Amino acid sequence: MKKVYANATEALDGLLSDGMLIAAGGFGLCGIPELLLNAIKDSGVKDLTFASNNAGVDDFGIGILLQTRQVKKMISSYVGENAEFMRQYLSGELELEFNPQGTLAERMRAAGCGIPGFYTKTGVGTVIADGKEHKDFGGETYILEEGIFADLSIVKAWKADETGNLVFRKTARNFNPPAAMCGKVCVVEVEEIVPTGSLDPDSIHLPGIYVHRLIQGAHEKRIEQRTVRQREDA
Amino acid sequence: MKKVYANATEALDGLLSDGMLIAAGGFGLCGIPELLLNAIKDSGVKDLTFASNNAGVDDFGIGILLQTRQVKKMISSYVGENAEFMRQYLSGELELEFNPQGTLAERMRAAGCGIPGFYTKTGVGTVIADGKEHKDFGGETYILEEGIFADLSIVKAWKADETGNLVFRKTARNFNPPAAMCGKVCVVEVEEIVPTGSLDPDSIHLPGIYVHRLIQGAHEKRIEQRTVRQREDA
Amino acid sequence: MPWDRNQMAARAANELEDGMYVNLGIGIPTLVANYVGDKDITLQSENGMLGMGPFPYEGEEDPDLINAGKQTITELRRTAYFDSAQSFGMIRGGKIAAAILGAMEVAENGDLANWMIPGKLVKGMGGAMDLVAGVGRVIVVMDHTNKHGDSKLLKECTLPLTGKGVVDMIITNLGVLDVVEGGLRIVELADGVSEDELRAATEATIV
Amino acid sequence: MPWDRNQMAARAANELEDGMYVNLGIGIPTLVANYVGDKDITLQSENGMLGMGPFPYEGEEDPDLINAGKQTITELRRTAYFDSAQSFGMIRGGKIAAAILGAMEVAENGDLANWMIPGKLVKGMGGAMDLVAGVGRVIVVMDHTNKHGDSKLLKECTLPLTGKGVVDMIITNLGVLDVVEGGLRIVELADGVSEDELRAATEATIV
Repeated sequence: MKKVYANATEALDGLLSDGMLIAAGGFGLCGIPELLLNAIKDSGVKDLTFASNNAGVDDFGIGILLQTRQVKKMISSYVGENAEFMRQYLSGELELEFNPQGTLAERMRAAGCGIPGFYTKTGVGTVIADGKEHKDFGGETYILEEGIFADLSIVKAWKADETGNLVFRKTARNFNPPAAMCGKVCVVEVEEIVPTGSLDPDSIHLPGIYVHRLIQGAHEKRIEQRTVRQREDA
Repeated sequence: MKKVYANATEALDGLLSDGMLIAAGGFGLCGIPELLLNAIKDSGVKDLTFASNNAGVDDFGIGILLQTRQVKKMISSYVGENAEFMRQYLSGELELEFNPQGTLAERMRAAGCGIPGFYTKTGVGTVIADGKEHKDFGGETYILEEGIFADLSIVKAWKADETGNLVFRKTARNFNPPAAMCGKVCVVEVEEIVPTGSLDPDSIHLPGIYVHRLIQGAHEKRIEQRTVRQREDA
Repeated sequence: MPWDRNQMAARAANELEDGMYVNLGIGIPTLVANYVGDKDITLQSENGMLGMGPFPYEGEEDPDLINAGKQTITELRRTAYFDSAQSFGMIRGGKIAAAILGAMEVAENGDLANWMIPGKLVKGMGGAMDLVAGVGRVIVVMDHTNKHGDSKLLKECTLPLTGKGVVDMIITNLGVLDVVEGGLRIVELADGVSEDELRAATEATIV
Repeated sequence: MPWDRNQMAARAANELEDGMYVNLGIGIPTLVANYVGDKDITLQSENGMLGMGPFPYEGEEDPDLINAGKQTITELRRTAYFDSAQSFGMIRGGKIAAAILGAMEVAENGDLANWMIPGKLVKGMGGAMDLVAGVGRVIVVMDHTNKHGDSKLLKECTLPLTGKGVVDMIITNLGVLDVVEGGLRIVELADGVSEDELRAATEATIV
C-alpha cells in the first residue's frame, strides 16, 4: 500500500468536490498545510466549508482561497488577521460559525474517535449555547457539542515515515492531530519523509492509520508576528 | 514546588481515605503502579473503589488489595486472571461494574478533560446500555457514558523529569495517561527521575501539569504470559 | 472434511486486503497473522500498539511489550505506541478496517455473543464491545457447532450480546457465510462439506 | 495615583503561588510574567505548550514556536508540547490553576465580556470561553473605566458574554476587587486612590 505521492495535486486527485467539508490543521500560520491549500486553490473546487481554527492572512493559508471565493463557510475560533475575510463576512458572502477554540479541537477529536456528541461547560450562558441541548451533571449545567465529521483532512507534519507515522515539531502540532482524525480521508504534507523504522515508536505523535496520502515538500513557514528581545551585552 | 518524594508511603501521605475512588493505570500486569499499590496495602485504607482495566493476579497488582479485603468495588473491563476476585465477587463481597475497555479509557480521559458525558455506539443493544440515556445522531443510536472523576490517580511511567513530565515505554503506556488525567490528585511512580531538560519537549507523553507527586523506585515488572518463538538455527 | 483451525485462519486471511489495519482476537484469529502472505497488513493490539510483531525469541521477552492477550510480543519497524484512550479512539472511530474475532453465538441478524455465560465465571468483555461497534468489518471465526453438537449460528442469540447487528461474515469449520438482509448467505463450503451438511448444522435462516 | 500597566501586572503576579500552572492573556496579562520573581510558575500557551519562555533573540525566531498571540517565543528546560485537543483538555479539566485575562466589561455577578462588540469587527473568542469556563481561578486585569470614562465594572454586562459568573478577581488601575455573594468587595486600593474615588468609578454594587 503506497501512501507517498509525488506532489500535492496528485495527492488530492479524486478527493475534491464542490461543497465538501475540509478539516485543516494549523494555528495562525503555524503548522498549516500550505502545499495542499495551494493545490486546492489550483483545482478550482468551490463552495468549501473549512473547519480550521483560523482563516490565514490575505495572501497565505486559507486566505488564498478566500481571495478566489472558493470558501462558502468557516468554522473557526478566531479570524482577526484576515481583512478579506472580514469584507466577505460583513457583506454576507461568507458564512461563519464561531466555535470556542477548545470546543473546535474537541469536536474534531470526538468525530475521529467515533463520539458524535459530548458535553462541555464552555460557552454556557453565552450565544454559543443558543439552540444547543443543556444538561445537568452533578448540579452543573453543560451544553451538548457535536463531532465534526469532515470529508477530507489536510494536515502538515514535520516528518513522516513511509507508513504515514507522523511527528510534529514544537507548537506546529496544534490542531493537526485532531484535524487528521476527523476526516474520511486524510492527506498529509511533511518536510521530510524518512525510511520506515527511523522514527522512535514511542515518540510518534500520530500513527499512520490516520494517514491515507502523504507528500514531502519545501515549506515557506511564514512567521505572523516576529517578536524578539534584545541581547544583553556582556 | 517540589514534586519528588522519597518513597511511595510518603508520596501518599494525607491522600488516602476509606471509601475513596482511585483510578489506576496499567493493562494486565504491564505498566501497573506496583510500588503505590504496595503502599496502599500497607496503609490499611479500606472500602476502596478502583477504576482499573484489570484487577491484577492473586499476589500482584490490585490483587494484593483483594487479599486484604481493602477493595469494595471494581470498575473494570476484564478480571479473568484473578481467582480471589472471582471468589469474592461470586460470594457478594465485592461489587463489580463492567465497562467496555474503550468506554473505560474514554470515561477517564473525558473526566480529565472536563467532559462529564459523551455518546458512544459501544454497548448499544447490550446489558451495558441498560438504564443509560439513548440518543440518535445521524440516524444511529448512541448511549451516554459519564466521566470517571477519581479522588486519586496512581500511575506508573518509565521516566520523569523533576517537573513531572512523563515518558512511558512501549505498551506500558496503556491506561496510565487517561488514569492520570482523571484524579483530583495524581501520584506517579517511575523507574528513573532525570534532570529537567533532559527529556525531548516534543516527546513527552504526559506533561507535568497532571502530576502532583512523584517517586522513583525499583520495579518487579512481572510478565503474565511469557510467550516465545523458537530460533531458527542457521 | 471440515476445515481445521489453520484452514479457518487461512480462509479469514483471504478477506484481508493490502494496506489494511486489522485487529485479531484471541484463539484462532491470532493464527490469521500466519497467512497474510505478502499483503501489507498492520496489526493493532488494543492495549496501545499498531504494527504488532511475532513472539520474541526466548530471553528477549520485554515486560513492557505485550499484546491484548497479555502475551509477550515484539515490535516492527513500522510500530507506533499510544495510550488506551487513543487506541479505542481509533477503534470506535472506524479507523480499523476489520476485526477477526471468536464467538460463542452469532444470530442471523448479525448479533454477536462472545463475552459472558450467565451463572458461570464472568471475566468481562475487555475490548470486544468497542471493536464490534467500531471497526469497518467484523469477521467471526468459530466452530460451526458447540461441543454438544448444537449450532452456534442461531435465529436469535441466547447469551448476553457483545453487539447488536454487528457481524458481517462468519467463517466456520464448515464454510463461509455472509450476514445479509433476512439471514445468512452461503459464500463458500469447506472442502468436502456439502450444502446440506452445512444447512443441517445451522439453526439460523439461510437465504 | 492610579496604577500603570506594569503596576497592575505586578499586583496580578502577587496572586500567583509557587508551583502554579497559569495562562496569561494578551496585553497587560502578558506583562505578569515579568513580576513572578522566584516563584516557580509554569506558563501555558493554549496552542499547545507548557513552559513558555521569553521572546527569542533576533535571528533565533522559529516559525514552529509561537504563543497563542501568534508571537515568536522560546522554550524552557521544562517545556512540553501537545496538540490542541490535549491543551484544551487540561484547560477544560481544571488543571490550569489560574488565567489572567483582559476584559471589556465585568458584572458584579462575575459575568465576563471580552470577545465581541456587535456591529463592529468580529474577530472571535479564540480560547477565552474555554479558559474562563475551565481554569481554577479567573483574574481580570483591565482599566477601571473605558475611554469615555464609563465604568467597566457593571451591574450587568451589555456586551455578549464570554462566560457567566466566571470572574473571581478584578485588578484595575484603581485597585483590586473580589467577586463575592451580592457584588464586588474591595480588597485593596491603588496607591493614592481613595475608596470614594473607586466607588465613584464603579457601577457595580460594592458590598
